[in-house]
Amino acid sequence: MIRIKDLSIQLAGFSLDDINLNILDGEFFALMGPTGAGKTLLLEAIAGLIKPRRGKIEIDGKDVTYLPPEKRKIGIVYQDYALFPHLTVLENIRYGLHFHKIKKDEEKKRLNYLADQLKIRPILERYPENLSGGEKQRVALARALIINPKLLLLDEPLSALDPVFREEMKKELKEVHKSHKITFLMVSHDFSDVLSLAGKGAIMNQGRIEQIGDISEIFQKPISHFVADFVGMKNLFKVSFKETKAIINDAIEVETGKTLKNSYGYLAIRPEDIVISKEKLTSSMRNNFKGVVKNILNHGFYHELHIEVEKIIFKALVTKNSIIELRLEKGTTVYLSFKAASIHIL
Amino acid sequence: MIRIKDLSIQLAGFSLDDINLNILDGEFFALMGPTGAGKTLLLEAIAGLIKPRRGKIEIDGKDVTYLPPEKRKIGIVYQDYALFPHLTVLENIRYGLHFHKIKKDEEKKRLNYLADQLKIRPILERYPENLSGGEKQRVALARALIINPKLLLLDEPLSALDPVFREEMKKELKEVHKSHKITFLMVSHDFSDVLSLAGKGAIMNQGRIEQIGDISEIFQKPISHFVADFVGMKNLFKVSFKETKAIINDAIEVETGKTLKNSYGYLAIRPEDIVISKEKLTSSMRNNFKGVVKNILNHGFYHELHIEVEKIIFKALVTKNSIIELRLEKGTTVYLSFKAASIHIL
Amino acid sequence: MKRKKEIFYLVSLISGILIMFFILLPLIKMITQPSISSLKEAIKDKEVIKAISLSLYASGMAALISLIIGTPFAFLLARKDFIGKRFIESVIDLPIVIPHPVVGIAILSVVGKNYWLGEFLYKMGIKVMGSVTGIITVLTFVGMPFYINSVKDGFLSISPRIENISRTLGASMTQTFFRITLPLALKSMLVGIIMCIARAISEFGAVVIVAYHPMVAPVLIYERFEAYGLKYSQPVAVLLIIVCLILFFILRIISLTKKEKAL
Amino acid sequence: MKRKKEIFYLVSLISGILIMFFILLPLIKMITQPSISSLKEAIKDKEVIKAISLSLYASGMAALISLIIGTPFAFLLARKDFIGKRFIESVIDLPIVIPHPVVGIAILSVVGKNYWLGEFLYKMGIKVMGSVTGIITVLTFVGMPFYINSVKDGFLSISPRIENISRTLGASMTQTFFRITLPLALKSMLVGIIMCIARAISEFGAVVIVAYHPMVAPVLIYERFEAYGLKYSQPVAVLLIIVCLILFFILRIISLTKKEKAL
Repeated sequence: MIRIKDLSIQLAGFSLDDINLNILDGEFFALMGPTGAGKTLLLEAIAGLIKPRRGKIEIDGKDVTYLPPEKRKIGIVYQDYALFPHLTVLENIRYGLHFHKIKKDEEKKRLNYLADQLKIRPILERYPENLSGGEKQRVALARALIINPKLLLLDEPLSALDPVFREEMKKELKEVHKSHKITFLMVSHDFSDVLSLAGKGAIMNQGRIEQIGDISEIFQKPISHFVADFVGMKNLFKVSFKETKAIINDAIEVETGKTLKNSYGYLAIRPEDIVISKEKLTSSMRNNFKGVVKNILNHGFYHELHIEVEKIIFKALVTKNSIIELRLEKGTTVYLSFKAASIHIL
Repeated sequence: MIRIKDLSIQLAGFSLDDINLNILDGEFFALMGPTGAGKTLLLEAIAGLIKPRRGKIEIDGKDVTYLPPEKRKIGIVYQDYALFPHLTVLENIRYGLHFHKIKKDEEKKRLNYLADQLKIRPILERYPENLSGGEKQRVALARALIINPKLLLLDEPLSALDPVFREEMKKELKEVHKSHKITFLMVSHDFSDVLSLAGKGAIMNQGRIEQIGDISEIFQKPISHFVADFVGMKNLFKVSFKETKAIINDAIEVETGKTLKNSYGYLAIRPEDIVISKEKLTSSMRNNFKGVVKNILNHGFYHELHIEVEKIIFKALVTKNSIIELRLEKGTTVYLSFKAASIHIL
Repeated sequence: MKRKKEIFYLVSLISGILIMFFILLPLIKMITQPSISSLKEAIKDKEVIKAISLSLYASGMAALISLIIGTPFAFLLARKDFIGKRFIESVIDLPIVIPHPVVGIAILSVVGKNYWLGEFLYKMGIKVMGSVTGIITVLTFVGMPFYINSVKDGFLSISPRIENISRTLGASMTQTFFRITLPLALKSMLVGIIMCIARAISEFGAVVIVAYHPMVAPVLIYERFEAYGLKYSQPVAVLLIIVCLILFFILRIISLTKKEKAL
Repeated sequence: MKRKKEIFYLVSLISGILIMFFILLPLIKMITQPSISSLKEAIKDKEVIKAISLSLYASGMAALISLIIGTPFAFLLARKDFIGKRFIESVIDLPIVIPHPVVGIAILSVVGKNYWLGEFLYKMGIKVMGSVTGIITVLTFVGMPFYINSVKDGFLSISPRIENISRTLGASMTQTFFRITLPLALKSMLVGIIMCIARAISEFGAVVIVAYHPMVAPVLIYERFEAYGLKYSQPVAVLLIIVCLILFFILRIISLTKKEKAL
């Protein structure tokens, strides 16, 4: 288990403040946040490459805060791969073996296993400059994995790849994580990568962790305005509360299903949680509003509807088929419904 | 109308070969392809910044092949924005006006319109180095639009933006295209951008155009193996033909609905065109196969199913809800169905 | 492990201190050795003032010549690819590696009366050997490569895309050069001018061959050293070094602010 | 519009041709002026061979000293940020801008017997003035900045991420330096050595003050010019220039292949 306690780092013009993070063994943990949030810096601090000003890093209960990087057994794969340009692929992968007492047999076994798993056997004799992006990625992974690290740090591992290879690499990462049983900590700012790879995660902003938890929880229950905005919670309204109801703009009463203590706050609903129908639905959904379609944005696989209810715009995602079946166009009157459980109070 | 005829360019280590392209007035045209396909080079040739070795470029019937760029009235917005760093935002935008005889009134009108439409009024006095990515993008757009170009070239306009701003900018681009009635030619390698913005497009590979047509046609009816692979046509099988049937691996007979002349070829089906059910469907779909779920990949908003039918893996996309409703897991027996019309023969 | 790291740093630290002493000690010693009164005397010495003025004038002229004919050439080298470009870039660097007295001898080789150029100059009434013209020629020869290289790098650091944009907005190539490229290259031009002057002002070996008289400052220092010894040459050397240090600090300030902007 | 473009190119082309002639004409003329027999004579002249050999030996020693104490310092400058770093980088560049005779005078200022260092050296039996030791000291002073700057740039061009990776794979800082950093910086070190030698071999003004004898090649050329005139100095100049050109071409080849790899 990786335990980070009150970690603070001070660099020229940048700082990390009081980072607290626990990552369980074998977990695939995602670190998200906008550019400049300090994600890469945190990775480098965990690897021991940057000295913290304060705080503690523990691996399996052992304090490693002042251990040099070569003693930590933490692998790192950078976005730009950082292969050793003067060494062949084979030499790159074998590099870490020099510094660890491993039996020749075991060395061979690991090498063969990785060469096959990551499909790099045909390129072992090549130099990094002659490799494609995907091949470099694989070599960087193999190089980090050969010393059996306790933790593998991945710095935006997919962002430099063409979309075609991206899907493939994503699958491969998932397989590697499964088969090697290593804890993964991945930095990413692509939601679809995170959604399909990671179980738990954290959102960083300006050197601080804003939210931490299950990925689905972060996406469905953002605890701050920033997180809601960052994960694409497109329906975000300032509301006043009255018993179990949240009132938007003194006009729309939303049933939240729970009694609220504050008198003011924010209410958020994910656009995909809003159901659209032509007739008023008789269902378990407690919130039903009548509105008019103001705009339809084509996002390819899905469409974004802007629906005006009492001068408030709700955004909903629907499939192309729904657009056709419900014959939706600008000006159509529709009903929008959502469960009390889909509502997030911030 | 932009008409490009047999355009060839020879540069050190790179070439464009016999490019033919017609773009109608007011169209939003997308140029896709992997890195290094020659997309940016083609843009620069159209703008007159690179001299072609052979071929012709016509704008509204006028041959502009040997016209210098300053005489073409073609705007360009680069991926890195290329703002003039020594000029303020206002001076950047006004720059093009010096070289066109435009009345003072008209100048003011255009400037005001663009400042409002692109929301740059508050930053007019700032220098480019103090702008965010999204602001730079807007300024670069305004600078290009102020001279009312006949054609606006966009070189991966969204790729350098954070995902949060990306959606917003996409919307803005769409609006600008609509309101200015200018022909847009956009280079991109992001499918979702292309799908939501462009009407027509072309796929480039290694200096050549592979396919050209309606975006939906390119995605649904790729004419080559490369295009099918590039646009993510995940079900691609080598088949032999027999009357109206295509036979995969001597085992699966697929009804294509039309008589085929060749004896061998490729068959492709988009994963979202495959319908999954627990019981055999009695519907208009002519192809029904029984298979076993081998793998379920979580892509966030949707899941990718790998279904084995007679040792052949079909890939299908389904929503999270379907997974839950149909209680799908590894080993579940399911039926997969698809229309003859969803089949693409390459 | 910790010890290893310390040894590694220790080695680089010790070598750093050694190098700092090696460079600074002689300079500080030389500057502090002459008495204030001897420095005052040197400032009042008309021969000294004349020599330093001539050094500044001739170096300034060399920089001006470099500016005028070097700038367009540097732009050509930065923007166009052509056969033999590498050879031409090598030729520009040649004056940097040629031993200084050889530079003087090479220049004298073409201005002698037994060569067409020398004869032409003679008929025009232009004297090179032992004249200010000769000094400027020599200083331009040794200083110009620094100007051209600095300005070329400046042009190279300007993205051609910025010039492309200017073209598509309606500016011709010349208009683009004067409105976009030149303003953006201004700092590298300033750096180039100062580097050119600094190199020219310190030249001795080539000047002493082409023109012992009129005396530039380095020649005067040499003459005083040969004729009267170390003590009498030091005050003049200190004055000249102050001029050089002023140039050097201006250069540092300009190039540092430039780097910071690039960050 | 087309005409404007041509004028723009014409100006840069003409200035380019002018500059090429200005640099090449004197050098070509000087090389071709001496007869083959006078060159043969120069090669047989023991004094000439001795001077060129001394030049090469002293420059080589200067490069060796720079390599040994300059490399760790350059690494420190490339990898660590500390207060006063800019000042230290400025100090390293100082020898480049100091007028050459002033360098000689500054070095003599600290090795005189009236200064502790000079006295210490005298007691150790080390003579600086008029000795090979003095020559090497001078050439190291003028050559080392070129070595340090080149190697520092070489280290800077190596991504610290590559070193980070090496550390996480189990290599200590010292192991990382010798297995990763040094092999990757090898070319910039070679370039630095050659630049240092090239700068050292061409020095005249500083050497002539510290050690007229034993004569390095540039001093010999100067002496022959002063004593016998242009014609007698040319053959020695040609021989020295050939040595310099060889160094120069090696430098070009190394740095060009380096650039190509970076592409």
